[in-house]
Parts: sequence; C-alpha cells; structure tokens
Amino acid sequence: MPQVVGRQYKEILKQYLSSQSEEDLYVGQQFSRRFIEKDIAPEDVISIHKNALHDIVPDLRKEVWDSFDFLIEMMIHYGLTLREHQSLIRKQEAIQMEMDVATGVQDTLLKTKTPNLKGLDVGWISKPAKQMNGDYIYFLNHEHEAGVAVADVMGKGIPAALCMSMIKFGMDGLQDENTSPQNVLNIINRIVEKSVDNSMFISMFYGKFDARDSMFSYASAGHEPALYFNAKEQTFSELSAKGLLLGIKPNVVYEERKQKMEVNDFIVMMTDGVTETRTEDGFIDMKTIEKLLLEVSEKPAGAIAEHLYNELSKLQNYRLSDDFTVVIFKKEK
Amino acid sequence: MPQVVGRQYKEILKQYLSSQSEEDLYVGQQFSRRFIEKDIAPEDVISIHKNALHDIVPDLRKEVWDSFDFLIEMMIHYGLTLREHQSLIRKQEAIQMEMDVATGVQDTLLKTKTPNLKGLDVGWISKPAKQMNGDYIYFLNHEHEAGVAVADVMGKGIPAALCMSMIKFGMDGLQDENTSPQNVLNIINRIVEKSVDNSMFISMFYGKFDARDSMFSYASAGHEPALYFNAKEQTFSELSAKGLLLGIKPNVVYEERKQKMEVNDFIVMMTDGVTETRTEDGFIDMKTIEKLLLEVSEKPAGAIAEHLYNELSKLQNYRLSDDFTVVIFKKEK
Amino acid sequence: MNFRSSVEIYTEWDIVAARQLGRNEAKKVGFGTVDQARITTAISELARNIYLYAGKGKIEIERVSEGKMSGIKIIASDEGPGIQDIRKVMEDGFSTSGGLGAGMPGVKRLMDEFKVISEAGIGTTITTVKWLH
Amino acid sequence: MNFRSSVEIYTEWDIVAARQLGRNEAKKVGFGTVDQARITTAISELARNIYLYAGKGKIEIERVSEGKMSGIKIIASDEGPGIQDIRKVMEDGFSTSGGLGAGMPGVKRLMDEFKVISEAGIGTTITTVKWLH
Ligand SMILES: [Mn+2]
Ligand SMILES: [Mn+2]
Ligand SMILES: [Mn+2]
Ligand SMILES: [Mn+2]
Repeated sequence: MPQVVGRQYKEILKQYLSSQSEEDLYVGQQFSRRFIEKDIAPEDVISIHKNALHDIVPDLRKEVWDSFDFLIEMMIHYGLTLREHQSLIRKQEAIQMEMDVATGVQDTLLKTKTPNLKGLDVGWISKPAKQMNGDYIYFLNHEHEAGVAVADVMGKGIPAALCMSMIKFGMDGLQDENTSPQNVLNIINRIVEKSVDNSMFISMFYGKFDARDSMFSYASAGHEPALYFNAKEQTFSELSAKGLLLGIKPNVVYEERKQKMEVNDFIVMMTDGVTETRTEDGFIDMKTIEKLLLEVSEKPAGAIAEHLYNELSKLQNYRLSDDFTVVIFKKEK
Repeated sequence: MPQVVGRQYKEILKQYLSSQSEEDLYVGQQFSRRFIEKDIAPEDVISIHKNALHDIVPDLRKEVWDSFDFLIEMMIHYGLTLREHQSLIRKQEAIQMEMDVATGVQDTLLKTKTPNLKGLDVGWISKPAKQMNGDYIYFLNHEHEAGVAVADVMGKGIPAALCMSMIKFGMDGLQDENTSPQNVLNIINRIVEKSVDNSMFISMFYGKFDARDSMFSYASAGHEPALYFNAKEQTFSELSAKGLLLGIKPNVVYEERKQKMEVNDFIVMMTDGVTETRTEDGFIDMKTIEKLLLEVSEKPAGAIAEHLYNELSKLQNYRLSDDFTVVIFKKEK
Repeated sequence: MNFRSSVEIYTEWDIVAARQLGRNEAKKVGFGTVDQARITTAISELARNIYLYAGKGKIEIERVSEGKMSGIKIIASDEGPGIQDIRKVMEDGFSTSGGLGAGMPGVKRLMDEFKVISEAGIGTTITTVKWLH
Repeated sequence: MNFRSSVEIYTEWDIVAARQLGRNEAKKVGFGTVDQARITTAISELARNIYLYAGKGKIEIERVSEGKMSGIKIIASDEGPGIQDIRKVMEDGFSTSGGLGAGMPGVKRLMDEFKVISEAGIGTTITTVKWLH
C-alpha cells in the first residue's frame, strides 16, 4: 500500500512541478484527504514527498535531503496528536451511545400513561431542545379523575433525570391519598425539599379534571400559567395560582383554584419553552399562542398540541432554545 | 511571533545541516512541541521550513521551492484535523464538568443517614471503579431498628442513578409499613418490576438489626451472601437467602432468615466488587477476605471496612475492576 | 466599488476554476502562500458541496476592506434542497470523510467569518470572509 | 545472545546519547527513516521522564527477534517515586503539553508493545518493543 501511494504521489507531484496548475493542486489535496482517512501520519507524508522529489530531481544538494529528515523529526509530535484525535473520536462515539441508552432507560423508567377518561380528550407533546429532556409530564389517573403534573426541572442529564424520578415516585406514592392539586404540590414539595439543596429549581403545575362535575382544579409551584379556552365565547383566559418553586421551603401551602369546563372548552398547560419562544424579532407574546390555538380550536386535543408545536417551531427556524411541552385537556360530550 | 519562530527554526535547521547531530534533532523536536502548543499548523511548519531552507541554501532549483508549495497544499487538511482535535478536547472537558456536577447531585439526592443506634456500630465504604458508582447503600432507621439495603445496579450514569432513585424513594415510602426484610424486598421488587423492562438487573441485600433482641434478619434478591463473624468462636459463616434479582417477576416472595448477634460479633454485607477482586493470579477466595477481617476484628466497624478496602485494593494494584461496597454491622455492649 | 467576480459551478472542472480565481485574488490582496492555500481550500470545499449536493450554483469572490483592514469574501450560493439541520452540519464530524457536514466546520476554521442562510426547497447561501492580519 | 547496550540518564545530555544509541540500533535492524524517528522519539520521551521525574535511571536498548520477525526493545527503568495512578497516566491527555502523562500514550502509539510496572517508593520499569514490518 505505501508503495502504491508513493508512486501515485510522485506522479501528481511531477505533474505539478511541470505545470504548476491549480488542477494538480486540487488533485493533490483530494489525495491528501485519502491519506488522512488511511491514517497516514504527516511524518509519512514528508517521507513520501522526499522520496518522490528524489526520484524526480535526484541531483540536488545534500542539504535538501537532510532538511527533509529534520522536517520528519519535526512532524512526529504532530502525528501523535492526530492519532490521539482518532482515539478521542472513538471515546466521543462511546459517550454518544451511552447517552442513547440513558435516554431509553429514562423513557422506560419515567413513563406515564395518558388518561382514558370518558368526557375528556387528552393531547400532549414534549420535545427536548438537546438530546435530554428537562421537561416532565406525569399523569395520575383515578376512576373519575385525570390529573397531570407538568414540570420543568433545572439542568439536564443525571440531575434532571433524578428530579423527575423524585416527582414520579413521589406521585406514585399518592395513589390512595388526597390528590387535590394543593395536597399534591404540598407533598411533592416536601419530598423535594428533603432531598435536594436549595440550588435545584423545579417549577410544576398540577391540574386535575373531575369527570363528575366537569371541574378543573389546579395549583402551581412557580410555573407558567395555563390557558383556558371558552368555546362558547371563543375567548382565552389565564389560569394562574400562587406558589413557590418546589424545594425552596419545607412547608409551603399552595393555592388551589378551580375552573368549570363546558363541552369543547380546553385547557392548555405548558412550560416556558412554549411561552418564551424566541424569534429573530424577540420573544413572541401570548396573543400569538392564542391565535394559533384558535385556528384549530375545533380539532382534537392531540392535533391542537401538534399544531402549536409545528407553528412555534417554524417561527424559531426549527431550533428550539428550550425544551417544549404542552398538555391539553379538552372537554368532550 | 511567527517571525521569531522562523528565525529560531532557521538557526536550528542550519545547525543540523552542518552537523547532522542527534542533539540538533532533539532540540528541533522539543521546539516542535512548542509549535503544537502555540497552534502552529503543520502547513505553517512546511512554510517556515521552506523559508528557512531558502535563507540557508538559496541557490536551489525552482522545483524544490515549488515542491514545498505542493506540500503545503497537502498539509492543509492535516491542519484542519488538528484544529478539530482542539475543539473535541474542549468538548470532552465540558462533558467532564457535567459529570462532576451530576455526581454531586446524585450524592445529594440519594444521600442516606448512617444509623445511630445504641448497641450497634455501623461502618461502611463505597468506592466507584470509574467516576460514577453503580453500587448503592440506603439506610432505613427506626427507633429500635437499623436497616440497610446494599444494592448493585446494572450500568452507570443515568440508568444507574434512576435505579438508585427507585430504591431510595421506594424505601422512603416504607417508613410506616412493615419493614421486615422479606416485605421490603417484596415491595421494592414490585416497584422495580413495574418501572423497568427485563433488561435491567438489580441485586439487593436487605439486612435489619433489632436492638431489642439483638437479632439480625435478612433477605436477598440475587445478591452476594453476607459474612457473619462469631467473636467468641472466632469463626465466619455465610448468610445467604434465596431470591430472584429485582424486577424479573412481579410477585416474588423472598426468603427471610435470622442470625442472633452477641457482643463483638459483626456482619459484613458487600457487593460482588469485593468478593470478585481480581489479582494477577485470578480471583481471590473468601478465605482471603476472612483473613483480612480477622486481622482487625477487634476494631470498630468503620476501621474494619477501611482495612478490607485498603488491602483488597492493594492486591489488585489499586485498579478496581468493579465498584466496591462494604457495610458492617457490629454489635456493641 | 469593490472588485467582484464569479464562477458558475456545474462540473468538477469549475471547482478548479473557482480555486484558481480565489488564489489569484488572495495573492493580489496580499495573503502569503499558506493563507492562499487556506482560502483556496475553503473555496474548494464550498464548490465541491455545490457540485456534489446541489448540482449547480455559484462562487463569488470579492475583495473587501473595512477601515485599514483588507480581506477576501467568498459567497457560495445554490438553489439546491437546502440544509435540513444546520446545527448538525456545523458540528465537528465524528468522521472526517465524506458528506456535506465534513466541509462546513473546516471552512469556518479556515476563514475568519462565516454565515449560512438555508431554506428548504429554496437553497443555501454561505458567506465567508478572511482578513489579512 | 542478543545485542544489548544501555545509557544511564542523569543529565539532559544523556537523553541525546540514548536517542543516538537508539537511532543507530534502529538503523542496523533495518528500520526506515520515519520509523527511526519514531523509535528515537519514544526513547526521548522515556528518557525525559526519567530525567524530569525520577532524577536518574537507565535506558537499555536491545535488538530482538521472534521467528522471522526482528525488532528493537527499549527498557526504561528508574528508582524514582513510582507512578501514583497508572490508569491516569495512560489516558489520552486533556492537554498535550507537560507532565509525565503527556508522554506515555504517545510512546505506546509510537511502538508496538508496551508494559509498565511501577511500585510506589521502588520505581518504574517500562518495556516497549517495535517490530520491523
Ligand atoms: Mn428546563
Ligand atoms: Mn424551560
Ligand atoms: Mn454494578
Ligand atoms: Mn458489581
């Protein structure tokens, strides 16, 4: 192989020395890429060059050849750095694979079941800005009720995954208890406060729909307000409730509020990745979101969520700057 | 700067061309390292070389100088690969920092409190083989009881951290329930089975000391047996109990066994990173561990754990091939 | 007005023509041999991308100046399919060979300024500048 | 018996002597210019480590053969403090400059075989071989 490479190199060099044409330089440079692919070190290139030149113009002063030997010596450490590069690339690929596995495990472990409740159409979408999602949705289902926690946890990777697991396992433990939004946030707040120091921030919205009286009750731990769409009036209003971020203080009492829902009304819960969509002209405002929701307000909850994501994503040139999560509860007949 | 470098290079090259001595090559090569540190690309080196040679032996045929131009062209992609290397190194450093943060959060979130029970001396040590630990210790304390879960979870990173959080939050939820070893494993097994698919393996030993009757009860989910040291007889025996790894089947009933403890007796719970210590001559056997424990059997539990770690770590040349965890319960007066 | 000239890219031969034009201009601006080679390589990569992925397009070369600085600007444009995921293309390759992605971080490194505008179905324009230091 | 000779490393000058010895032997075995330079560089790194971190030690050079293969073996030994964390030293540096660590992965790459034995307070012996292909 090296001999073949050497012969080819000599031909290209010879050609160039007689023509000095751009074409030969182009051919030479394309050839050099194959050198790199074949792990030919730069010191080898100098040696190949020296031998080729020697064949083409043998009658040069001894200093020229000696100078190439010196140049070879100079290139050895460059060659080593390049080989280190190959090994780093392999390492990086291994990390990538590990991340892929981690994402899969996270999905399995923290999975949640979309409620299937008569009278309620549930749609949601959650897209990470980078590989790992820092937003988390968890559904808590009972016979006549559908509850959902929408949370935005600080950071990514392990810290985020652990915060999510706190929420999941905390809520799993609530199955038989009082699952009023107020009580859910009070309890989760206590778990978080106990487990993490004050430098971890988690915002969370908890909403619950009761099929018996079509009442949506909610509480918020420093989270984005939800949007309530009144189908009859074709108007939007914000559902906000007072409450500190999770884990700041041990005994917070979260405010709980209610909203009665009529058929075709829907409620949009989201994270700040939705409301803080950044375009070239700055942040969008709530009106943009309302306009987009109105366009498809007669569609099923899933389609509304999808539409909102597609349009907001287009507005920011398909590059999310934050994780994007929407959950929609729509009252059906 | 490049001019200074060029002048120095010329001096060294000139010296070499007149002497061809090893010393000059050594000086040249040391010089080349500084080139790399200063981000001087290989194509720059060729150019510097060409200029230096031109100053030293100006009267060479035109082909020589043209050939250097060709060589510069050949080196451009080598230079690019090197610069890519610098950026990969920075990326790697960022990942490292992220890992450090993650380790810290994991420590905070999954922290556990060593029991402080009259009549029981508790010592433990847990050392990761790589940066992240896949072994996990969790203490469950009650008024008259000290319980400990020693687990070895599959993998590292996020998958491992999430498994640990399952165990922690699962056990947190047990505070008021029946905390017999059998019941603890039954419940944790159900949580794990529900949350993960069959490809995740977790082995776990649960041991509980009751200060009222000095009884140590235990159960095991496919975990290493513990070692019981009888101080009066100066003998060791294995404490093993039957049971499947966690998460394989939903309704496993774990075997529970008991061991009465007398003053100065101790029980050593550990992961396979301890028993499967690999030396140059193969794996160590239980006798080695017993011998090491016997040497310090009169010391406090913490010192015994420490001694075991230090000696076994020395045996494998200070390179752990697996995470290493030991928990010792020693009965005091 | 600044000097500006261009080469249409249809065939591999046009890549060579664009390189030649770029090298001549770089020399006139006053770049040394190594920088000439770097600028030429950047043009080469951009032109190859047009040739390989868009089928046809154009390389424009312009001498530029700003205050006391002078330099060379290269504009590569095509009406090809556009770049699907610019973020990905600009990432350092996990492999140095092949693909559109291989070239872009390289071009960015060879030059001083770099900007991509790409729209699906409409095409891609890459503008890049190197200043004489 | 195979030819074997050695250089004691006390001063920087001894590094040059070890290099010279290695290059001569490599040439005699039949290695080409580039491989001569690589073997010499490996010796240089090993000798510098002795000089910088152990104070004194020895480089032995031996021509070796196995079946039809011939090659060169380098043994670097010192009675220095020993290497604390060999794993770390063998890791690809996050920085190419300075420190004992910089050299080791490089030496391993320059040669074909590589083995370290190190004990705290007793010293370090590194044995490395390159075969003529
Ligand atoms: Mn977030
Ligand atoms: Mn956010
Ligand atoms: Mn493990
Ligand atoms: Mn293990």
